[in-house]
Amino acid sequence: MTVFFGVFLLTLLLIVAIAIVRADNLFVAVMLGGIFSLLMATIFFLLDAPDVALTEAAVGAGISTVLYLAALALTAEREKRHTVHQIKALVVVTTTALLVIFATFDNVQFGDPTAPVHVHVGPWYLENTQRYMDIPNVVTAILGSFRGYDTLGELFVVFTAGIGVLFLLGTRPKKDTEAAETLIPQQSETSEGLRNYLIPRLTGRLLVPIILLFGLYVQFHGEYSPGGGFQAGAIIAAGIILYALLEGETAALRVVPQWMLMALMAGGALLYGMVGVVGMLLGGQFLDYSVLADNPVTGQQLGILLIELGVGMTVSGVLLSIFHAFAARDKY
Amino acid sequence: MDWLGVYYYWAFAALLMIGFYAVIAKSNLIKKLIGLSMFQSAVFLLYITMGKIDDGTAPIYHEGISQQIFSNPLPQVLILTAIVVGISTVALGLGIIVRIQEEYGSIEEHEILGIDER
Amino acid sequence: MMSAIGIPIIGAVAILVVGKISSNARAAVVLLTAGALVWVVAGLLLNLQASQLEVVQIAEIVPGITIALRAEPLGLIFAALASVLWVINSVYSIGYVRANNESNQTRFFVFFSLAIAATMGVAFSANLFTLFLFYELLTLSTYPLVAHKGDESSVRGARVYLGVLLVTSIGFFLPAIIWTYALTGTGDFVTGGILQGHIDGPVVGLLLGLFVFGVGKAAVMPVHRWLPAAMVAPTPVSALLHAVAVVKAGVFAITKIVLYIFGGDFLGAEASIKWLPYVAAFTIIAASIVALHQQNLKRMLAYSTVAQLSYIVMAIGMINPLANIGAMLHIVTHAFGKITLFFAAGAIYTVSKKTELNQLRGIGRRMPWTMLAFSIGALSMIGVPPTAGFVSKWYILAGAIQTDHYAVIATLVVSTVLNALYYLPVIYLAWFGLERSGQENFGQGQAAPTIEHAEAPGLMLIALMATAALTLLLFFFHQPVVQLIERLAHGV
Amino acid sequence: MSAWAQHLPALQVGVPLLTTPIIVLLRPHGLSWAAATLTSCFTFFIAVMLTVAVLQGQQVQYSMGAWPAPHGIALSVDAFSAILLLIVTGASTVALLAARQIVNAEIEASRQPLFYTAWLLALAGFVGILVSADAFNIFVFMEISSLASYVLIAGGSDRRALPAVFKYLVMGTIGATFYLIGIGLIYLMTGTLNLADMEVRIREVSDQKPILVAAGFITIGLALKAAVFPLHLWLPNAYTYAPVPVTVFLAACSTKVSLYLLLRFDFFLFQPNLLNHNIQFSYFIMPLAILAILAASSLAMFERNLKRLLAYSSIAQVGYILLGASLVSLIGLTASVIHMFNHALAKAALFLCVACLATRCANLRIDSLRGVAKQMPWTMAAFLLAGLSLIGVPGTAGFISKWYLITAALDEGLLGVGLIVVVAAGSLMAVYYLWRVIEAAYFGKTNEGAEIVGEAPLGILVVCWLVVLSNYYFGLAPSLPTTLSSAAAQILLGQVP
Repeated sequence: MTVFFGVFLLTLLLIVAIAIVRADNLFVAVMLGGIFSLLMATIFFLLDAPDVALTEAAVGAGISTVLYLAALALTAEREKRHTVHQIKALVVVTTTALLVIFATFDNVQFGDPTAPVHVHVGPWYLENTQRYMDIPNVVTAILGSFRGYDTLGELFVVFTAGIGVLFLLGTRPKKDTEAAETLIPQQSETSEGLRNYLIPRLTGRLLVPIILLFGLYVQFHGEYSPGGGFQAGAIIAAGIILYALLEGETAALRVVPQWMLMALMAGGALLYGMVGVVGMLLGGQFLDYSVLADNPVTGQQLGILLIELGVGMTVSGVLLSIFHAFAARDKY
Repeated sequence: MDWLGVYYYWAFAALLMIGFYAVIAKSNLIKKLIGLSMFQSAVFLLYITMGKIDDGTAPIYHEGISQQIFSNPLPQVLILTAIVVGISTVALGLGIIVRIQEEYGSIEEHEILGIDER
Repeated sequence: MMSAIGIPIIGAVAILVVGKISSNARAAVVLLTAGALVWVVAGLLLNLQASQLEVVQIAEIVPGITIALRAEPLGLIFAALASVLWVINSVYSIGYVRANNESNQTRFFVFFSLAIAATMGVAFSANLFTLFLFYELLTLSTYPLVAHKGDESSVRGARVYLGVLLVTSIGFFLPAIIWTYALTGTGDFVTGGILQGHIDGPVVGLLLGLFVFGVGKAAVMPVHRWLPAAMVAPTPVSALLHAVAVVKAGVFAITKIVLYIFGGDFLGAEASIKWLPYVAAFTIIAASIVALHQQNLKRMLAYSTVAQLSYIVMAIGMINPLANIGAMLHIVTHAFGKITLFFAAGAIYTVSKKTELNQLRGIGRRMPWTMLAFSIGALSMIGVPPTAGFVSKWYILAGAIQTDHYAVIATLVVSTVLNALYYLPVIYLAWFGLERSGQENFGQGQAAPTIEHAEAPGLMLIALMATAALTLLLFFFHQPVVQLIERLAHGV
Repeated sequence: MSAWAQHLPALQVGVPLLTTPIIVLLRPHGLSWAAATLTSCFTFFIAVMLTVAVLQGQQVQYSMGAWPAPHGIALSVDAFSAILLLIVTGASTVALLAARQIVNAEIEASRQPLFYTAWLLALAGFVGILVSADAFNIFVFMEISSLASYVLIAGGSDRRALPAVFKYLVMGTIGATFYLIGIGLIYLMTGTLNLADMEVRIREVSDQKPILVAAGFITIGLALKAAVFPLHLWLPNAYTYAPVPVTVFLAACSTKVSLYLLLRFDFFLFQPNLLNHNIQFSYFIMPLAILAILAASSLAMFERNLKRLLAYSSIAQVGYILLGASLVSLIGLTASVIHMFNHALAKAALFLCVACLATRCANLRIDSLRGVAKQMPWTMAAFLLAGLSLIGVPGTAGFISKWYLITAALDEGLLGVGLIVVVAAGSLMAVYYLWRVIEAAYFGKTNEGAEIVGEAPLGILVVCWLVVLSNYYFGLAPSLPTTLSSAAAQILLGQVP
């Protein structure tokens, strides 16, 4: 069965990819991008990677589609048909592809347990997670503690993206702002968003709380089931963005004001860092959670819980402020 | 079972090719960015395919079942990080594209170069 | 020795400070520094025994490569020559700058003393790296002097000057030095040379070639173009450049390399270096012929310098003790002779603004003392007995005869004739020519009518007469210099 | 302090990284600059402490979260990373000290905290790469530094910076992804991500195809990020249109960190294990290096804009560094590492002079700089001295690396002679394009329109002269960089001292 599913999904994936590249209308391309991410999520799930599938769905399908659409709203909808240096591109691309395929000629078996990948470091994690952390989800154990430094770096990548977008879009745009003031009719508080469309308003009212609840569940249930800071942050951000779409951007800003976004972003990163520093102060190494509590195992669990919270806070803060930065753009 | 594995790698190569082509050949900046994110997601496919073990399951313990074959958790952790790196790059790229649209009034690479020459 | 380099640098700083206040104060400081330098070098010269052998090490750059100074005889001669002539040149340039009221004179004197500091460094360098360090500093400190006027022609001339010197030094000299360090592990100047046994066969010729053409300042034929191009500089600078510091540093460097890196006997046995005297000979002949056709006085003197320098290179190339003495002596004699000629040219230009040869008709009557000095200098160039030039040519000739090197003998004879051909007519016209009035002697439309002018200003005259007197004195009292050189020949 | 000594590597990354969230919240004007400069100085201080530890021969290892090496992430600092740490933290401190006036003029107060946060994130990213000993961790910190650099470059008021930075983003991400593919393939064959562990396990599988392909991908990816000649298209515009202090910082260290990775992977990992890797490496890299030196220098010779001229000269210097490495000999590698140090010094000084000029002159085209030396004597004197160091006049830092480079070339016999000709031609071209600027500045006639410019503000001038004089200090007493780079060369070539 999984063989059939694998082949089907992969071919579908390639077809969607080619469709994206050939699509002239950028809106179509973005929608296909969403489908592309969902296909990737299912393939990941098929390959026993539930955590990654959840992230790909939440981040790939959810947030990136929202960001692309926000950007499209501000720029051209349709791509001008102008493929510039086609032959050069084909040549470069085929050489890279040949180089990659050349690598697979050797004895690369798919899924055989004796491959070096599964012999060396991998199994050590599987045995020792129970001993050190006693939590079922090994991926969260590695993410949180064994390779916690990677996740700290990861957190700061998101933080940099947030900083970058706020910095770039912080300036007042060059568009002749005086004309813009007069042209766009002052959107009254009520006419914003989809308030007076019946269906979205009703379903939205129902959906938003459920999404936020699910987000919190994913956040704090990361050790037992697939989930964790990144996924939770993305889901919570998606929930609030849905609320913004329904009630209008100013309403959403009243719910989660700008200073709180900045506090969330910086607070999360600081929380993660401080957990590491506290570990150092208590005599362990940087990011060593076993010293956090008297019993090392509870210390590890406490550490993982805290850093997942930090990650969740920062990711949601960053994604929301990016959305607001884009959304605020077309007001001017 | 063997040719399926190779099919996964060839799918990875094909996706890489498509993404890379879009980045180089397309002049629309947003299409370039989409190509770039596709290029990166191809790499995610490579890593996760590596981690799969025949009839293994997700690396999560269940109380009852003791002897379980689990797929390798490490590539999954790496890809979790790589996905978020990808989205951050896309977010920053889109921010720059919006600024370019405001400064130049177009997001076609050949038009922007033209404006600069004048 | 450290003070020999230190004094001019301190002098430069002092001039910079004092310069803004008043020109007299600046002149005083310049003379003071020059005097102090002569005093220090004389001190070194007198107690030669004690000071010469110990090596003063300033800095260790990389293990094996150090900045070190050593006062050996050859260095001392060159340092003494440079310091004495610097005093005279300072006197002259103060007068010249006053007379022509040149712009930003402070910068002029600051770079002047920096150049002298670099020359002292070259003179006392104890290894190849220090030599290269001060050699490059000399190039850089003289560039602003050459481009002093700042107008289009002088900037272009300075560009050629810098271009040729940097190309040769980075292109050939640096690789040669590093090759020597790679071969022998050290670059120290050791009497009898250090390349013995490390290298043989045609590669020696190649290494020597790299050195000879690397030291662009020695102006051997293909790399001589910077010398005439530097003529755009004001005359005291040309005097410094072509008689005292720059060219002499180049030839001195080659002498030091041939004697202390290759070593006399090592090169004597080596067949692949025979080409050196022939290249030098070719330079002498070609430069003299070109000088023959020159109309501008300073350009003629420049080409004559190119020829005279190659005398020294040719003499060194013959690897013979007598010729070596002749070469080192020629460094001194040519310096005195050429500086007198340049001083005279400067004086003529200051007073009468004349630069072309055909304008000098009958100038002897107006400027008797200047032209007297000019004649002594010219005779010294040709090598007529009462002047010092004769002595050094005599030694080179003796060396050539001893090794029966017929090509060199022929070159000496032919070049002496050529020298006579382009110097004597100038002297003859100056003394016995009739001063044509009106326009005809300014054929090329240079509107410089014969204006009433008297002898050159006092200060310049003193300097002129001093160098002329020295040229004559050296003829009679060249023994002490020769003894100093002989001490070198015996490897002291 | 000794209690903290064993935490130094973690502090080295932790300090810049964890102060960024605090700085982003500093609203009061000027405070964010002060905090950023203070953090940068403290990071430089830690780097000096680490170098001292390395020089004393300590093996500086640190395992994050107390997990043993192949399973957890390990940090390790050796001579090679120590010298790079000094360059990066030094360049950042110097650039920040000189940045206040220019950033105040170019970026409005509300966005300055964000700018300085991005700056520290870039610094933390570079330092993270240098300290880390885990392949994937290097990728994460590479992303942090790249994203932060894109933000910094796009920060200026010049609109042309935006397309330039977009091109840099695209090419940088492709480079990083190539690197990721390379690690993936190696992980596929060896099962580990820790560099030391990987080097041990790569020996058995070194003849198999994925490893060769991985070596190819990693080299191309890192070459793309290090602007090695054919892949350098993003660098000139990015450095030209970025705000000047950013160029001072990035020019001195961003390409160097990628070169550090390139040499680390090619020599530490692939060199001893892949069969004829050294021949493959020199046959592939040497022509590129020679092409870089000659083509980039000639492009610089005809360049009108001063900043792009120095950007092309940076690409040429990357060629020198790779030329030294491609000789695959102990002296060659020493020359390559010491040129990283010396070029960082010279280029930082030159760009600081450009910063001084930028505060006074409208645009930085050479013919609009005519006769500027009269009004700005100190700046142009600094530019002249820094230019001499770039050319490699004896007594300057540049000369030391030229000396090592030519000595290394001499061991290669006839090929060596060819290399000497290339190096000589390169430095003569450098003489040409720098002299064009100096001649225009000193002897050019000030064109009528130019208004009377005063001397540059004292703050920037002092910093500029500090760096210029350090060029000459390390020219005359280069014991520190030489010992570090020869130790680094020995580590790279496998004979661990």
